[in-house]
Order: sequence, then structure tokens, then C-alpha cells
Amino acid sequence: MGDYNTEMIEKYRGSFLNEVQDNVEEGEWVKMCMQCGVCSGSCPLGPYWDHGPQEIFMMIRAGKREEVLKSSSMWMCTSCYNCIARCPRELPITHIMHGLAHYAMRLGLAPKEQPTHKFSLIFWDNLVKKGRVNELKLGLSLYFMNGFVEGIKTSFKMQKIGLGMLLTKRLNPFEVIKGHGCKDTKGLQAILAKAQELEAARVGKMQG
Amino acid sequence: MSETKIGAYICKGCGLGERLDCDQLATIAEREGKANVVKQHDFLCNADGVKMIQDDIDNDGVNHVVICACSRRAKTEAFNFENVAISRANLREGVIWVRPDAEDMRETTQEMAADYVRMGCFEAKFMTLPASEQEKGHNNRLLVVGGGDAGMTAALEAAKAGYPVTLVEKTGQLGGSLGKMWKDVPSHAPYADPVEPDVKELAAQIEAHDKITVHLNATITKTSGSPGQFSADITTESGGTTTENFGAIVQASGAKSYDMSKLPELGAGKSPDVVDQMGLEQLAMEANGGAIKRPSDGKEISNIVFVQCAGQRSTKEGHLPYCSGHCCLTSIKQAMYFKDQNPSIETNLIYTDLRTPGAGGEDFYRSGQEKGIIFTKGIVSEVSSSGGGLQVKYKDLILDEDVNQAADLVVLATGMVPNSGVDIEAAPTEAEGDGGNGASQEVTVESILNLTYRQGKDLPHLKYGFNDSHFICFPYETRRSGIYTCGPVRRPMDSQQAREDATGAALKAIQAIENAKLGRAAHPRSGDLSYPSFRKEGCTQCKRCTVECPFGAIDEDEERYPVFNESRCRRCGTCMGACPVRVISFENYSVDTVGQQLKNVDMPDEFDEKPRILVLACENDAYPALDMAAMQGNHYSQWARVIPVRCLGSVNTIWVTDALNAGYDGVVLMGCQKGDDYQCHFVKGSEIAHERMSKIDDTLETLNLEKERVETYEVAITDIERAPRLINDMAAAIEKMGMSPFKF
Amino acid sequence: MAKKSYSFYPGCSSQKAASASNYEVSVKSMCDTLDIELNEIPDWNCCSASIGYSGGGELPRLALSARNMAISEQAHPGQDIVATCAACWLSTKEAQERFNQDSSLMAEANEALAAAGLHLKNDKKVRHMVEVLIEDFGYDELGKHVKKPLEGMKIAGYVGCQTNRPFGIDGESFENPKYLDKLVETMGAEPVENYDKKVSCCGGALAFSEPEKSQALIKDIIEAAYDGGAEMIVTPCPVCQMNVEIYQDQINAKYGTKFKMPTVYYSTLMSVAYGGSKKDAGLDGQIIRAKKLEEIAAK
Amino acid sequence: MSEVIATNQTILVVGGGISGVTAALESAECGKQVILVEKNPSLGGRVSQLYKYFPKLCFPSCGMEINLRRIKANRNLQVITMAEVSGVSGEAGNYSVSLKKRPRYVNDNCTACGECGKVVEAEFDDEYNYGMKKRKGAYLPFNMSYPQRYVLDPRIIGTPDADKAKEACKYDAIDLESQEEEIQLNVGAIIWATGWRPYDAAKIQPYGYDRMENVISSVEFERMLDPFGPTGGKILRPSDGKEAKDVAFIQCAGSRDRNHLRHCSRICCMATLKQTTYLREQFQDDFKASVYYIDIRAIDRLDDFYQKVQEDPNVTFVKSKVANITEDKATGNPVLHGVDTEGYHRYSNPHDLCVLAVGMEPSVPKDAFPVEVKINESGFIESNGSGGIFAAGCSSDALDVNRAVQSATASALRAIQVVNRVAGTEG
Repeated sequence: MGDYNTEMIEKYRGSFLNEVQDNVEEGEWVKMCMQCGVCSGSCPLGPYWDHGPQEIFMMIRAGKREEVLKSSSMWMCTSCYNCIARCPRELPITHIMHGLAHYAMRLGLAPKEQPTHKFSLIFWDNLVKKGRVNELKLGLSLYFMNGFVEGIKTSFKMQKIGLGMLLTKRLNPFEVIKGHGCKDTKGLQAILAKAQELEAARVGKMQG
Repeated sequence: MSETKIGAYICKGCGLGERLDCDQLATIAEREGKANVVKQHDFLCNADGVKMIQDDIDNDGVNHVVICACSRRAKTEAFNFENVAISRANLREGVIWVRPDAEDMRETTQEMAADYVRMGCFEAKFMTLPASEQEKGHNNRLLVVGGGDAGMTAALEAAKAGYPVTLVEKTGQLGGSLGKMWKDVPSHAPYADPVEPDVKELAAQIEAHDKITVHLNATITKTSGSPGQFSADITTESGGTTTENFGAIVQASGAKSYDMSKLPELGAGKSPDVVDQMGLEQLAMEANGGAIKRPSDGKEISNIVFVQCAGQRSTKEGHLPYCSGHCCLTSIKQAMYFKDQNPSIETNLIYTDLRTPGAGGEDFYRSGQEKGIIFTKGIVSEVSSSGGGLQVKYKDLILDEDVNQAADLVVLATGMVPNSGVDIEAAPTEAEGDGGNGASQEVTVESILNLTYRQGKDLPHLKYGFNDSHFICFPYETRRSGIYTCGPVRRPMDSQQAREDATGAALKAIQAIENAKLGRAAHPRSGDLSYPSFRKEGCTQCKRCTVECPFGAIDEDEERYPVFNESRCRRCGTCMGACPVRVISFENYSVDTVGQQLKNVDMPDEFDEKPRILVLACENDAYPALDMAAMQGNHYSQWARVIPVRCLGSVNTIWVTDALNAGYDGVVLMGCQKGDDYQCHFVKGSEIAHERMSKIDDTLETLNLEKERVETYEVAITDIERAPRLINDMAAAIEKMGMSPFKF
Repeated sequence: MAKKSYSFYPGCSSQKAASASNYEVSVKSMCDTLDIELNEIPDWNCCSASIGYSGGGELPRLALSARNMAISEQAHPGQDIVATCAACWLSTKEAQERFNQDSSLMAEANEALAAAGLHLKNDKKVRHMVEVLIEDFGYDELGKHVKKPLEGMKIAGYVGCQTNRPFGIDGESFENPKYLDKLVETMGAEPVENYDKKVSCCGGALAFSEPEKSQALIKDIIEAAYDGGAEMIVTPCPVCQMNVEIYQDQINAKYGTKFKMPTVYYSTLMSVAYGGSKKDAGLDGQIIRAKKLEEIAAK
Repeated sequence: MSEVIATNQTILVVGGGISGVTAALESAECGKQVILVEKNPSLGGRVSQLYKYFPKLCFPSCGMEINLRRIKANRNLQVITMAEVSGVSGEAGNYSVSLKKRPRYVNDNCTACGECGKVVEAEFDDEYNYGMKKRKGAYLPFNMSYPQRYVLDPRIIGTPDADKAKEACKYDAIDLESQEEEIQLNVGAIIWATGWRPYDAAKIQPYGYDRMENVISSVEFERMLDPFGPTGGKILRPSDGKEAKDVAFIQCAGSRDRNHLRHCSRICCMATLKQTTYLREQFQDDFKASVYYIDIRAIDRLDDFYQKVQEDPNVTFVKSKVANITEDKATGNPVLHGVDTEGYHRYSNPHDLCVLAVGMEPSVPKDAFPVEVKINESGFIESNGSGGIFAAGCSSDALDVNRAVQSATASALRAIQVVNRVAGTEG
């Protein structure tokens, strides 16, 4: 991953904006921002962002590559779509944030300890394995994602909820063994593999 | 005109019949008003009433009509009789609507009405029907000064309407500033890309047009005359001069770029790679569609910074206080030169407020963003050259940090300075004085028109050297009738606005020509056929009229007598107000038409305890305000006698002294706001009147009257509650001071 | 009314013994009453919600939805795709939009699908169950089936985010959509007027990764419901339902509140109003029991 | 309005606002025959509802008085009110136009004595005051209405009120039988000056105009300053009639926004700067104005007005598009939420009153224009000079009054070119 990062730095020397346009989902929209700030103001977790979307867009234009990609800001997106609904320039901000997060992850720059980053990865792996999300595993792995001791604490904290879910048959302990899933996981994984390959290729094309 | 025959017509409608004793009014009109015909009618403004009057005019030789009914502002169309002098006695808005309907008030209300009937009759008696007999100018050729985008447009649009045009351009070719530009900002959808400037097209059309004569390398060395009969000397570089006659003039002398050498902190003059917007246009012209090269070393340019508001919107010494309006769009356009050529070129546009208004502006801004222009809200503090390149130091206001950016080329959006000629109102000392950057160019300004006018060579400047109109509703108001400015000389503007503006100015010039043919006044007294005449015998050559005329309409002959240029005159009467010996008058508005009204008010003697207050009110603002107060049922003192005047500037102090001598207990003058944001639609009238009245105190002293007996106010048309209050205040003041001793 | 059939995309959370299994139970009983046939998309897969983005790039995520749509096209030609989960609906509908906008993306998606012998025509409507109720039935029709009006109940319609933005339901405003209130009214209960947290975010998936931050949001949502005089919250979204219901104890512990606000699905209300039993309505799935509904159901 | 004289040398002006009135007068004062058609009962248009003009802070009624005098004095100009263009056919130099004229129920016998207004009881929302006030069913639209004639609201026709009005009129100016008329005209050129309407603030959902009493539009704010307006000239907030001394102004309310109006409406920035001076005029030093903006567009000379307002210590500027407004239930204060993008500062600011500087929506029937013209994406007519139909004022672009009048004057010349061609007066 690290070398991929340096490769990118080489390629786009100077223009982080171009790098984002080529490699980030909906990245070509960044330049259309007019700095009104309605997105930052509309974000439910706004207060926890180091940099709101509008500021991130300005930082991209200003070439602040590291600051943006290493920031935890994008990971605060709850996908509430307020920003998209209100943006006077119709920027698909939610997607750009997801895109930036994903790109940061691919470059290996995403903050390792960022909980949503971890959760997101776990979620994806979880669904890739069986094609469907296995909530218990997801939950457990989530509680333990910060290491064993933390995990015990968290699961203890969550125990009551777990119990409630269990009693109301909204959580099934046997999932750990059995669990949900698609039948044709092979096919699904083939599709995802191909998609990943195509995406990588597309990005390559843009750079070439 | 045959001998005066006055017809007085008293309306009994709208409650007049009930509230007033109309038979008594009729008697007064007949006995005191000396009206030859007096009739009453239940409903004077209806077809039957109007017909009654028209019949008397047609069959009975009535040539002076006194309408004793509602305000002159009401039913104007109904009482609009041709070829007769008309005066209106305002019994409705002026009397019954401003007085309570109570028994104990009947007497004073009736007195009010009676006075207005008297006043109406005497006004009519001393009016003559304006018959514009002055020799009129019939010339319908336009002179357009300046061959830029605006001038060419004005010439073409006028010619398309059938009017011959002479176009005079100082340089060797048509096109002006826009002619020096590689591309223009689009003025029609899609507002996406720079477009071919239309100047070549316009120039071609002009050369092809048989109604347009062009003089290149020529300037105007002398302009005299008035609408319909201007005369101008056109002098070419070679020195040859031809004199031509014109009906009207459009001045499109444009603007020049701000002198960027005043901005050393932004690198101007320090490096050839720092240019202003015109400088960049020149580079683009030279590149002629190819890559724009760096001036210093001809190197490929990969990084440009545009600095908006360079030396503009700033109160700093030598900077321009205003925004030049076009610069944001122009910089976006110029950044596109590079982006369209090679998208990988970095263009950073640093602005504080991006100003791209309207439908086109916002689209063009978006298009600039789509092309990858970077827009940074920031303030540039310094541009310096370092090792073959430039360093731009600025504060990024969004990221709130100081930035140093390297650039190959820096473009300063420095804005424009109008070519408006000599500032005739600037105190001469100022011109040289304050040895400053700002004034330096004023020292060497050449006149554009070289008018032979008493008041100076060029049009008065409004602000910052621009020749704009001061009126929101009347952008083409000019203080030199028949001469209209358009384009950037009037107000900072882009080419699209300049073309629109030029078309409007051409219309006004054409209108001036048509008015001159008929001897008609231009706005605001549109269509007024009267014009000032003066008795040379009485004139003392004091020159007040020639100095005070807000429109520079009056010149002086060799013997220092005033020379009235009727078609330059706007009929405000300021000259009449100015004249200490009262030799200036209009047929339908004179020292007498007003003087006789106030003299013929019935003046009760001191012991009747019935004071009289003379109110002289501007017909456009104060008088309507009183009318509307009446409509709203706001009452005012029964002692008031209101006379509308064309402008407070037309008020001759003699009226005030006459009134006081005649026993009036108080005089209230109501004019428009004066000063920088003046609302006087004759520009200076109100100001001059206030000036004159400030001197009235001496008169009062000699009469030894309290100076509270004369008040001068600025009254707006919206002062519907205040205007009546001012009258009542005077009534109250009189109550305190007691009656005037000057009653006989 | 004739039977209506749809190609049904239940989504992970609605699976048996998963967090929203009770949602699907109530949906089923509601659909029986309305004579709606839901044909489950065979071997459907996860939509990656709005959280898979770290691991999954744009195309892989779109491919997930592409697969579901492609299978639906095969298995249920001519039937609209209907999802009950807001995230499932949104992901699928967004994928559809992106494919419509960008043909090359569509081509790539098909190239990927080909790896499993699938192909996407992308010619189906993608709808949320609530749209089906409002557009294909309408409030009047829905009202006709009410056997046990939910009289005397005051319910806050918590719309949340993903059924609302960016697409919205029935062209209603993003800031003040009324459809839940209208459904509540149709079922004979009283909606909370100007419930000002109606469209606020509950933190969504971040309830897992950022519990404190999310619970702060959830607290406001519940508080506003109480302020509006509600005794129950109704939602169209499994994530909303779960977040608002299950963290109330933790919130009470942290903020010293005394929340005990039952939070149900619109389908729960409808199932009960249509005469369904506690079980039919999935009420046994409530962690905070909806006693009033249970009583009505028991009548 | 029985017979209307018109020929293919006549210029038809559609719209009696300041642009239409100007275009009509400037043409007529060049000696052309002009017909001016207005859809409302009175001339005056949008500007007649303004308190003051920027930057001079002078009064629109002053200019209107001058223009009315010009109209009364001019015999080349015919005014038709309560009429709209229902059809246009033909080409430059020869258009046939049909007008639909709604009944006024009051003929020109009316002396505006006001008796009918006194006896009628029914009251309706006063359009002149954007419904912030009621008016009688028999009314004079406003103080300076022209023609100075009363109007009967069609809703009272057939009710006892109508008969009362008729009885009250001594001049038999009231004709309850009058019907909608169809008027056919032949004209040479047409000037389209139908102006603009304020963008519907309720559509800007995050600002809750439809849900919060103390969120109003900029045009409504103007009405508050009119001594005869809904608040008798006082700046009061709707919820509790308390003086609004802490006022927020939100710029680009509907403008520069792809969800609403894509264009910049140009006037709103200056209008807001002007409105901050209303606060100082009314409360001297005891007020607070906060302007939330994206860019302050005080173009050209107007920038010095901006500079003057910036010097006012009681006026603050925040570079921010407000995200949304909530209402503080206790005080009724609108609370504005957003981020000041200059340095990224989050705010939640309560104010007494919030004024939305609503955008300018052209009143041009984009899809139902009676004849072929080029209309751009923002709905403005792009008069390309060809043909005989010319846009004036805000039908052509988002313009301030001064520019609208310039545009109207230019359109007058374009129309004159056509009719002069017809008259063959060239040469």
C-alpha cells in the first residue's frame, strides 16, 4: 500500500486536486464547491469533524494531501445525506466523503485507530465472506476491534442489549457457527474480484 | 392671443357641495376673481361637466380656465383642455379633506376655499398660454464621441432608427478597449466560453452604413449651441478642423486602465511578469491562439495567479474606492484562455467577493470551475520576484492561514478610470493640490467636449470622476440637456452593459432632437412648452442666473447679459428665483402668477385672530405628500394657504418679503432633500433655495419680525404625516408669537 | 383490489433472528391483509449499506446492488423491486441512478456480473415499501382495512435520513415529510405535529463505531418525541428503529434520563390496526414493550 | 376603455412596472404611439412596494410621481390596466395581439372619493402588502395608484356588499354588470416588461418560512417600513409584535442554488445592506444586524455603500450559507445553524427576526410564451435584437432598478427602429 502512495505522489506532483479527480469516487465535483459551508453546517456529527466537507474541498485545492487523507473527518460521515440535499451546487458530498475515506484506506493513510474505519473494514470483510452481514460476528468482532481487554469491557457494556436482542429473537447465538449467507458466494466473490480489478484498471487509465 | 377671458368652474361633487357654500364661491370668482364666466356643476369631471367647459372655450372665447374642484394631481386627463391656460383651485384635497366636517369649522373652511378660488382666478389671469416661438433647432444628426464598443453601438442603433450620425474617434481605429482584447465574456447563453469580441463586426457595419460618418484621429475642440442646434469643431491630428452641426450628442469616451505603477507592493513595474488585465489581453493577442508565453523570458507558463480588486475597493491613498464591476468576469475569462489551451496549467484566482451577477454571470463562474480554475477567497499582500519566478504572498481566508505561492505570471485586476474630461466643479486649487497620486492625472486632463458653456468645458462629474446620473429612476438624467454619456465613462461596467447603456443613450439623444423640434422640455417637465424670457432693460448683469442654473443653460453675451438657450432649459425656474430684479419669467409661471396669488388671499385684520400661513411646496414631492395626507384624512391648519412651485429653487425671496409685508403671520417652504444624496429632481434647486432662505433672517430683522415666522424644510413625498405636522407647528408657533403686525 | 406482486429485497437485518426480523414479521402480516405478494429475490446479497465504503470501492459496491437487480430481473420479470430497509432501498436506487447516468459504469458492472454469468438490464423500478403503500394503495385504501383503530395513542413519526434524503418519499419535503404522520392518522392514532427531530440523524451505522456521539443524537430524538407528548415512536428504517430503541438504557445511565419509549415500525402499527395478533405484528420483538399496542392487539 | 386606437406603427408595452412605464414614456416622448398594458389595477409594479431605493435611500414614489405626471401630460400614451396579453401572432412591424381585460366594476366617473370603500364590509388579503394586512372589497390599491380609481374585488360581486357600494356611489361610477373584455390590437413592436416575482420562500425548506412566524422575506420586511403598511412603519416581529432589534439577513435565499434559482439575483445583497440602514434609522444604536452571505455583490460604484455599512459597528457579516433554522420554543426566536467558513467556526445564533433575501424569479411565461422568443435556462428573455419583441428590465435579466430603467430605455429604441422601418421614415 505504502508504495502505491508514493507512486501516486510521483504521478500527481503538485496537483492533489487532479489526483482526487482521477482516483476518488465523484472526485471531479470537488472543484465545483463555492465555499458556502452549508454542508459543514448541516452535518449531524459536524462538531466532531476536524475539517468540514467545504473545508476539505478547499484543502484539496490548496494541495494539503497528507492533512486531508490522514484526517479522521471523512470517517465521521453518517450518510445522512443532509449535505447532498442542501448543497446549492449539487455536489454528491456524502459519496465524495466515502470516496476520500476509501482512497485514504487504499493509500494506507487512513488513521489506523479510527473506529469507523475499522468497523467499515470489518463490515466489508464480513459481507464479502458470505455475501450477507452476520450481525453477531460483526458485533463481536466490533467489540474486540480495540483489543481483547477493551473488547471484554465493551461486550460487558453491551451485554444487556445483547441479552435483550437475544430474548426478542433478534440475535441468534448459533450464527457464530451457522449464520446467514448467500448460496453462491463463489459467484459473488468472483463479481467483486472482477469489479475491483476493473476499478483499479480505470484509475490506471485516467492516470496514463 | 386675444384678450383674456377667464372662466371659473366650481364643482359641487365629492362633498364640496355639502361642505362649502358654492354660491358664495361663485360670487367671489365673479366679483373678486374677475372671472368673465362662472358656472357651478354637480360633477364637473364627468363627460357633461367637461363638455360644459369645452363649449365655453369653443363658443364663448374662454381662454383662461379656473377649475375649482380637486387637486391638480387628480382628474388631470378630464381637465386637460388644449390651447387654454388652466389653473386649479384645490378645494377637495386642499380644503374639505384636510378640515374636520364640523359646524364650528364651517366658517374657516369656507374662507380657505374662498381664498383658493381667488388665488386660482389671479393665477390664471397672469398666465399666458405657452407658445414656444423661439427659433427651434431642426438638426437631427447625432454626434457620437468615442469609437469604442459603446460609441459604435450608439452610432449604429441611432442610424438603424433612421438618424444620421457622425462618429468621432480619438485614435486611428474603431474598437476602443474591447478592440484590444483577445476575447470577450459571452453576453448570450450558453455562458460557458470566451467569445469573439463584436468590435470587428460593429466596425464593419459602421463602415457599411450610409448614415454614419466616421472621423478617426479626431477630437472635439469646441462645442456650442443647444439641442437641435449644436455646433462642434472636429479637429484631426493633422490639425484640420471642420465645423458640423448636430441635434444631440452622445459621449462614449470610455475609460482607461488604472495606472498599476501605483501598486509596487503587488510587483507592478518590478517584473515584466506582473501585468494588468489589459496587459494579459495583449499577451493573448500576441499568442494569437497559441500558448501564452512569459514576458520576461518567453518561457511556457504553467502557473498563473489572478489578483482581484488590485488597488480597488480600497480607501488607501491613490487607490480606487469603487469596484470596477467587470474584473471578476474578465479574470475568469482570462483564466479560461489558459485552461482551454492546456488544462494542466494552474490558474488560481484570489478574490474577496466574487462578483458575477445575473443569469450569465453565475453560469460563467460555474463554467470557470468546471474548467478547473481554482478560486481562493483571500487577500494578496505582496508579489515579489524570486529566482526567475514570482512569489505571491496572500492570506487564505477560508483556511485562515498565510500562503506563499510561486507563479510564472501574475495578473492584477486593477479596474478602470473614466475619461470624463475636466471636473468643472472641482475647486481649481484641488486640481494641483494634495500633490497626490489621485490628483496627478487630473492636472493633465484634456476636455472631451470643450463646451463653450458658461459653467465649464465638460459635463459635471457625479462621483469618482464618472459622469453618471444621480437618479435611480432616471439613469439618463443629464445636467447638459441634449448631451448623454454612456459606457464606462458613466459608471464602471462590462461590454454587455456598455452596449445596453449606449442603446439607451442613443434613444435619449433622439428624444432630445425630437423635443427640440417642438420646443418641448425634456424630463422631468416633459412636454412643457414654456421657456424663460427676460426684460433686458431691467437686468443688472449680476450673473446669478447664469451661475445658478443647474443645467448650465444660460450663457453670457459680450455685455455680460444672460443668453438663454431654450432647448437646454429644463423649466425649473431657478433663474427666476435667483433674479434679484425679477426680470425673468415663464409664460405660465412667473413672479406674478405666484405673487398675485399670495397677494389676493383675503387678509383678516390683526384682531380677527385669524392668522395666515403661506406654504410654498415643491410640486413633485411636498405637494403630493399633502394631497396624500388629505386622502388619508390627516388634517392641517385652516390658516394655511398652499401654493405649489415647480421647484423650491424657483422661489424668489420677494415672494416671502411680499407675504410678510402683506400681513402673513408665517411662511413655510417645503423642498426636497439637498446635499450629497439630493432628491431635488432639478439637482440644485432645493439646495440653492435653502441657501437663499438662510439670508432671509436679515429681512425679518429689518421688519423686526421673529425669524421663526419663516421656516424652510426638506420634505419627502413620503412625509404624509410629517408635512401637515410642519404646517401645524407653524400655526402653534404663531399662536405663541402672536399675530403679525403687518396687517392693514 | 387485485393481488399485487413485487420482487422483494429483505436485506440482512430482516433475516430470521437478525436485528429487524420483527420488522419482516409485521410486514408479512400487513401484506397479507393488503393482498400483497412479496417474492424474495433468490439468493440476494448485502447492499453494503452506507458503511462498506472503506473496504469496497465504488464499483464493487455498485456491483453488489447490480447482482440483486440482475437476479430480480431474471426471477421476477415485470415486478418492481421493493425493499423494506431504508439502506437497502437507497443503495439499490442509487446504483440504478449511477448506471443510468454513466453508461461506462453500467458496462463495467455487467462485465463484473458476467463473472457469475449474470447480466443487468436495469429496467426495473426500485421502491421502498412505504412508496408501495402510498402510491399503489393510497391512504384511503389503507384506511379501509383498519379493524382496530389505534385510538387514544399519540405517536411521533420519526422519518430519519435514508428514506427521506436524497430521494424522498412521494415528493415530500426533506425537512418536514408528512407521510408517517398521515399513516399514523390513517391507523386511527394521533401524530405529533411539528416533531422537530423528525428528520434528524440517529448516527446510523456509527452507533457501533461512535456510540457516545450517536447516542447524543438519539437522546435528542427521543426527548423531542416526549416533548411532543408522544408515547411511542414509529419509523420506516431498521437502523433507526434499532438505534432509537436499544440504547435507551445506556442513554438513561449517561444522561440521567428516564426514557422508556417504545419504537416500532409503521408495519407494526398497521398489522395491529388490521387486527393482527401481538405475534403477527412482531411485538414480541420489542425490547421496550409497546404495551398499548399489545392491549389493542389483544382486544 | 372602449376603443383602443392602434396601428402597425404603435408600440405595445406589456407590464406597468418601472421598466414598462419607462419604456412606454421614452417611446411616447419620442413622438411614438404607445399602448401600455398592466395586469394589476394600478401602474407601479414591484418598486411601488419598496420603502427606499439603494444606494441613495430615496423614495420610489418620488420617481413614480414624476412618471405619472409624464403619463398624464402625454397624448401619445394609452394605459390599459387589469389586462393581460392572451395571444400574439404576426411578425416584426405587424403583430396582432389579443388582450384579456378583467372587469374593474368601476368606470372613469370614479372620483376616488372613497364612499364605496367605507360601506363595503368584506375584507381580503391585501396583495400590495403581500397579505400581511387586510383591505376592503372596494379599494384603492395604494396611495399613489394610477389610474386613481377604485376597484371592486370580484369576490364581492353578487353579494350585498356590491349593491351597498353601488348605492354609496353618487357618480354612478360602479357598473356591476361589466364583463371580461377581449381587445384586439394591431401593433408594430412589442416591449415585454413583466418584471419579476419574489421567489417562494416556503420552497427553501431548511429555513422554515412556512413553519416559523419570525422568518420572513425581504419584500415583506420592506412593507413593514411603510407608515401605512401592516405594522404602521415599525419593525415588529410577527409572533408577538415585539420590536425586532436583532435581525439576521440570509443572502442567496433561493438564488445561486441549483435546488431553486440557478442565477444570482443581483439586487439582494444591496437590498440587505439597505435594510440594515432601516434598523439604524429606527433604533439608532440599539440594534444588531447579522448578514449571512456567500459573496457580497455590491457592484461598481455601489461598493462604497457596502463600505459604509461595514463601518457600522452594529452590523456583522458572516461568510456562510445558513444550513437550517430551528425555533426556540420558549422565545420564538429563530436560531440559525451553520458554519462561518472563514476559519471554520460553527454557530447556532438566536435572533429576534430572520429576513430571507429572496431571489428574483422572472415573471416570464417560460413554457407558454405567446410567441417565439429565446428564453434562457434561468427564465429570462434573451432579446437577440431580431424580430419585433424586446425584453425590458427584469424580463431580460436580474437587474436593479437603475439597470432595469437603462434596459427599458434601450428597448424603446429597438422598438422605435421597427416602427420607423414600418413608417419608412428612414432617410
